Amino acid sequence: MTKEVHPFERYLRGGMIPHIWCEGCGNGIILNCFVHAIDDLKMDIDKIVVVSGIGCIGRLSGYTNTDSYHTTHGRAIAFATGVKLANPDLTVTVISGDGDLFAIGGNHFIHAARRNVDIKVICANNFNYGMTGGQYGPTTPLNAWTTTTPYGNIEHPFNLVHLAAASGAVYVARWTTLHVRRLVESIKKMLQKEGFAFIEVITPCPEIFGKRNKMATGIEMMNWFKKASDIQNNSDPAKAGITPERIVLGEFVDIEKPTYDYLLRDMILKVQKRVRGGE
Amino acid sequence: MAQKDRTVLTGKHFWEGDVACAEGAIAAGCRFFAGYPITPATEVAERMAQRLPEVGGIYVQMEDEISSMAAVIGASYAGVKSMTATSGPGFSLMQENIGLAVMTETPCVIVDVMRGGPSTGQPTKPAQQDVMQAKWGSHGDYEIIALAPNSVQEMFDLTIEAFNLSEIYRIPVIVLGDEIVGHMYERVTIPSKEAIKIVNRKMPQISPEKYAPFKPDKDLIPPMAIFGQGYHFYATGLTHDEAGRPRTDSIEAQKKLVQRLCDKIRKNVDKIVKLEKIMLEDADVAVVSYGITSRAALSAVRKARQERIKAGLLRLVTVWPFPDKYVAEVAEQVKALVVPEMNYGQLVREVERAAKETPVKFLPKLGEEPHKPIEILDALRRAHK
Amino acid sequence: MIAMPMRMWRKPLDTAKVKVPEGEVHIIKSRCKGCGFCIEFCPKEMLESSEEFNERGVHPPKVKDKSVCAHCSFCEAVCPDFAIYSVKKECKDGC
Amino acid sequence: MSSPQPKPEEEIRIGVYVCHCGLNIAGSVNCEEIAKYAATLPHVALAKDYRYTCSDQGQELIKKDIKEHKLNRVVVASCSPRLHEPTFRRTCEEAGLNKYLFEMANIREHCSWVHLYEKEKATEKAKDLVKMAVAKAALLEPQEEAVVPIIRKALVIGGGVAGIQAALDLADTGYKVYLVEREPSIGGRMAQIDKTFPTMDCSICILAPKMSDVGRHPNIELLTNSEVKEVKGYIGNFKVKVLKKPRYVTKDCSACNDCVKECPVTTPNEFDVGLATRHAIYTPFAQAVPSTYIIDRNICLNKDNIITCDKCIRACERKAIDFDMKPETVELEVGTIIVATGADVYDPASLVEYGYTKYSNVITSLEFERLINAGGPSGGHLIRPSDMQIPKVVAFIQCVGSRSEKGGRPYCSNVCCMNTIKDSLLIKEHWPETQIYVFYMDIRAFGKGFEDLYKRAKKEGVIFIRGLPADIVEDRKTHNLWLIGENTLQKELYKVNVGMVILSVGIEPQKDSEVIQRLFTLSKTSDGFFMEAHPKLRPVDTPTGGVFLAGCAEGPKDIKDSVTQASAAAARAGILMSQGKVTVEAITPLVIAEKCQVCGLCTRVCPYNAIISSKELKKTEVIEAACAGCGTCGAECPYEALTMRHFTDEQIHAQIDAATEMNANKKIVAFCCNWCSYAGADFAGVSRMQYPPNVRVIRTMCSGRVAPKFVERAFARGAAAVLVSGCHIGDCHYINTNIQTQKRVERLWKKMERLGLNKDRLQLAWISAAEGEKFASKIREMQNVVGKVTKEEIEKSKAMTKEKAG
Repeated sequence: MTKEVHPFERYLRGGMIPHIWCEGCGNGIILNCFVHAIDDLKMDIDKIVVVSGIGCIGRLSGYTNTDSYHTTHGRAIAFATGVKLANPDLTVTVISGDGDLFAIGGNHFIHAARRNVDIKVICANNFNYGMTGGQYGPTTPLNAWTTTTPYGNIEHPFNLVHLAAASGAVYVARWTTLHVRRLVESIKKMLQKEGFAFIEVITPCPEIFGKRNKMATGIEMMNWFKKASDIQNNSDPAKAGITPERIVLGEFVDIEKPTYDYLLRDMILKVQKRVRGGE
Repeated sequence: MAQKDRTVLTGKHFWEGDVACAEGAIAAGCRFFAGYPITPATEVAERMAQRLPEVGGIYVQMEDEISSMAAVIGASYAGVKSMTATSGPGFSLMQENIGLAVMTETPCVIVDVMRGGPSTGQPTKPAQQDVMQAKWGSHGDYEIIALAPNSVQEMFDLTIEAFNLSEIYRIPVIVLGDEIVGHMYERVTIPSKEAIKIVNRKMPQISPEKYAPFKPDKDLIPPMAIFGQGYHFYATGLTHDEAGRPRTDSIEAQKKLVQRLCDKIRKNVDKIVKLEKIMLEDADVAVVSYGITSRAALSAVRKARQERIKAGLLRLVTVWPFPDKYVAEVAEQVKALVVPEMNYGQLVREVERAAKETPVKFLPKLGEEPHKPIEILDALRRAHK
Repeated sequence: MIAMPMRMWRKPLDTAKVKVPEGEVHIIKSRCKGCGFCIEFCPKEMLESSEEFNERGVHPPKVKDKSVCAHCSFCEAVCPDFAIYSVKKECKDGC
Repeated sequence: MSSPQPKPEEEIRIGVYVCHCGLNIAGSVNCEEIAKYAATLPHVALAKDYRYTCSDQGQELIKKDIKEHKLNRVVVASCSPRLHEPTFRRTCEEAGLNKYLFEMANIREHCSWVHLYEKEKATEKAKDLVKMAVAKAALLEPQEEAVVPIIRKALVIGGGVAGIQAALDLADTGYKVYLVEREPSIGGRMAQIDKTFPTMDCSICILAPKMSDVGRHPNIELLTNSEVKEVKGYIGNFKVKVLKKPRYVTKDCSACNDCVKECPVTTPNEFDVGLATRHAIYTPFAQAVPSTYIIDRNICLNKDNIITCDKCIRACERKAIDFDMKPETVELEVGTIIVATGADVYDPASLVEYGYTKYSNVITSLEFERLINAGGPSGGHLIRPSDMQIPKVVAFIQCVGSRSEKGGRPYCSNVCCMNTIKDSLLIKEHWPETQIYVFYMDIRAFGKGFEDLYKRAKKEGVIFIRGLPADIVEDRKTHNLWLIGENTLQKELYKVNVGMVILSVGIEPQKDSEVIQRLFTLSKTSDGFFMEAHPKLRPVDTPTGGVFLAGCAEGPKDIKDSVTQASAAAARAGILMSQGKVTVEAITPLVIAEKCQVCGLCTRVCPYNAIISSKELKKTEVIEAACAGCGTCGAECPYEALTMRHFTDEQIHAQIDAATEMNANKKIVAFCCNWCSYAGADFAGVSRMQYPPNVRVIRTMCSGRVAPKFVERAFARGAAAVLVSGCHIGDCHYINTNIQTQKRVERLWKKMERLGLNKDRLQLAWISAAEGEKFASKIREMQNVVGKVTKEEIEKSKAMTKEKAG
């Protein structure tokens, strides 16, 4: 029989698949949706840069057949800022985890959003630090069990979409790895949007998180998403909570405002004009 | 009307060192600055904020030094010469990503205008306390290049030099200034644009399919593709092979990579190192010095000569890689070496190591002000006996 | 959908003419990690776990009934491992 | 609001008018005698009998007398107040007499027509009825009617041709109209039909323009795929909740059909009666309004909120598909409502002898319409399902599901005869060689141009045979069909072989018409269609003020009649809205503060929350506009602190007393609610159903008004039996007030048991406006009870008043 070739093969870095992610992990679905969106938009992949931080999903930049950079823990957005400002023709996407982006990298996230730098951020939220064996993180639900919350988590988690909206992101959405169609459309929208755009993707982590929280398989976690998800487009992100009973999904923010890059270029042109005129 | 070229402000100027440094960067082709305000380096940022837009460059003030360093690396990968400027506390924060820059072989320049530490220490006082941090500050084995200007003119000249070296060797280069050279006003002479030698990184000459981002040429330095040109390459802070693929479990890959990262500097020390040998021909005592201290050392040596003491000065313009060989030569020739440093003993350890049996007299200086020539002269007198 | 409660018991006259897209599922067994998403969420429930093991020791999915595939390609979209995809069947007698 | 009391010194002068109604009354009642008798009654200033009291002369006479004889009360003994009370009330007003000082004695529907053959007894009863009316009249008081504004917006329910016509008429008049249709498109049955009789117009060709007019009309807001869920309020001021179900396709849809080509799931198309296929995303038919497509989530692959298949989304250039659409409840405020919910088609499968669903070549007339339609599944070719061949011989069978007591419905479905004739001509037009049989009971070609069409069919050679087939047998090989039956004209058996049989199926009420019935408290006829307020004089009104009927919801009818009726309904609604206000009958309660103990019982029983008693303020208040005047609060109040205007305790007591004055022990006192049971009694009269003449009906607005003490008083006065009757549970005109009635009667029964009385003497009956026969038989049945009642029991039952009920 002939060799099977996946339609998205050309978007994947040669020799890198199969990836390192566990059975039932949703990171691969996020990768799948990301290249799906690029394919739909017929984008010039030469102009796409994928940046990731540290953690399971951090490996993603190695799997996309694009210019990619795998930064230090938490610094993906800061690196991406440098790239985007230095070459505005590039579409710079940061794909990283909840711990990377919102614990060690939290400061960079809010400031990039505040500046409205034209970078796209996809956060794979698996509710814990998977790569290091399942410690609690900034998104771990209250009372959840992890290796460092052996008596249940006593910290309140971040509401990422609320945080993003409050920090000034121009596009904010949340989906799960089961809502692939909506996720792909959402990523397409994000890629075409100008400014700091953010998508949170709830992703199953059965091996590390699920097994400790009564969801031993990816299917169980995906069925939880199916059961609990409630799509509330354009609703108040402050109310978009995540509980065992209800995961509020949807597009929460979609606004226009001048990007940092635009204002910067604009300023430079003005200054240069003045200079030409000679002070 | 013809555009006024503002990239090189040819002519004579009366500037402080931080300004000269910024001008040097622009002259060298730097078009991206990411930083965070800190005394006594703030003036570099301020000058860049004002000047970069004039030449179409980007100034961005980040939320901290960690992100500043990350952004500098990002800009460099996007093909723009980039730098940051900071001082002790900020320099500490940058170490993480300096390590990343070393690992991903990123051309970029870090200006460290040294001040008194540890910790917040004495923001407005000069010091030479980051010399070792410049070499060992980030974790793991690596080589790095650090230059130590001792005048406002050199803040200009050596910043250009720093960029050239970083482009040649794909490595972060540190300009180790201090509060005095940073804030001191002196006359600076800027040559014509043509007279300034600029080096740019080596680009791949092969097709993207064949390109392996970390496959070195004979000189051990891999040609550097930049984002957006269709090379679709991958760079990671993880140990990687020539194709850039992570090799976290292969000892071979680790050895191969780390060795090359060090060797590309070690094997090129002669090309990299810059020194000043003053009155060393017949010297039997010598001062080994760098940075601002070397100016006090020079006048001390002159006075010593008036007292018929055969004194000489070996000034290290390049402190890293450390020029062992040259220090050793001098050490063999003299009976003793005098090493003044504005710290409690850092580079002197390297000198001692290179000097072998030759006695080394260390003159520490902590805080407030630099060495007085007379202090160094006394040391020479004693060493001469 | 229409609430007109009329008895509709006949096979529509145009059944033969009406063409619906049909798909053909391809499975790259070696890549499968056996998460089972494709099987669990196939709206046509046309996939099932196979008996065979692949080199990573899991049972890749296999097609239960290929005639029902609607070429929605959800299996392709939800597969984390790029191990399954569906292609549109080129239907004969030109449609 | 308190009504102006008649000045105490004013002497009460009642004028009584006994109507002959030609021979309708005079035929079985001695009117002169009654008039003479009336003159002897207290307060009666004059009593006359007259041939047609409702005539102009009759009314003039009354007016003249009022002025000349200073009459301050008027009683007319004639037909049902449900018919002519408004007429005579107007007469009084024209003479300057408050219309609430008028009372009627129903001696036609309740007397002359139901006792055709016992003139003496009927006359005696008529006297009683007049006496009761006079007794009440003496206690009548003038009332001022509250005026409520009418919202100048209308709701039309149902987007068939009737609903469309009604909506357009109202919208063109300038009123805002909400048209609610539960299907994805308006058009209804007419859109499915190929040609219309007798003119043979292309049905959709004449309907489609009207449909798009609706879609475009600035005054019409079209809500398709929507259902009315809740109705509150009253005439002129309805609050309606409509559930708008999601289409999952937005208005951006350009109906380009690209999505359909991609959609992988199919199902039989309802519009083509399952003869053609549709996809999960579809439009029911080409001319649908709105043209926006819709997704059938029942068959769509995308369940819950997971999109597995995004084929349509990707196919849609205009991004018009939105699986996140959610059902929304729209709240409408309207002044008038037109119910045009249409009808259903009879399902012939239950008539096994015709073999529908057993033999593929037996089809229904609706399937025929789709087959013969050029836009239909066969492109207009009349093909037989078995082999897709055009049959040489076809047979129509009439009255399938109609005019049959055993299989289907007892009534005539009105349109089938002409429809068949039309269809037969269509076949002849396309395939002249075809041999056509029509098997019928009677051919009813009663309408304009119908007979001509019938003749044409005969001329074209269509063979009409009287006598429906007894059986149909299929030839296994050819799938031809043998029709076996008797030709009742030639008195001979026939056995006809045909290629295809078309069952001319009847029309039946919507399966779920109860829903609408409950929402608007409508009545139904025995056929199950909605009942008009009056068959002759208010044919498009319903008993519920502000609610009107149009189309087949009211009864089987053809397109022309539906459209006519729709325009009529629109006109009726328009009248209300153009007036802008309506007076509500002054039958709401007044609170007598000094008697009220603020116990809150009235509040608890009021179905409209129209009466509020506040312990804090120590008072009870009636919200005039919200009150519908059922009177159950008055019945509930233990302190007699509520006066039900125009139905006061005193007035009802007076009626009871009058009814029981003479040989009470032979009489039945019946309390009938205005909307169902009294109307039912009227219907018995209209239908001349005979029953014993010893019943005396007292009309209350609702059976909920019947206080236990009324019943007790009747027994105390020696009545042999008492009947309390109202609308069926669930059909109560006042939401659910008749449940109170039931409780009260049950309490009374317990009490009777305690006192050792025969419970059968008190009966409770639910009788709808259509159940005349039920009323009649109830009275017959109670007659037996009356026969058995002994003197002792009568005496014993007087004890009832001594002890409070329950």
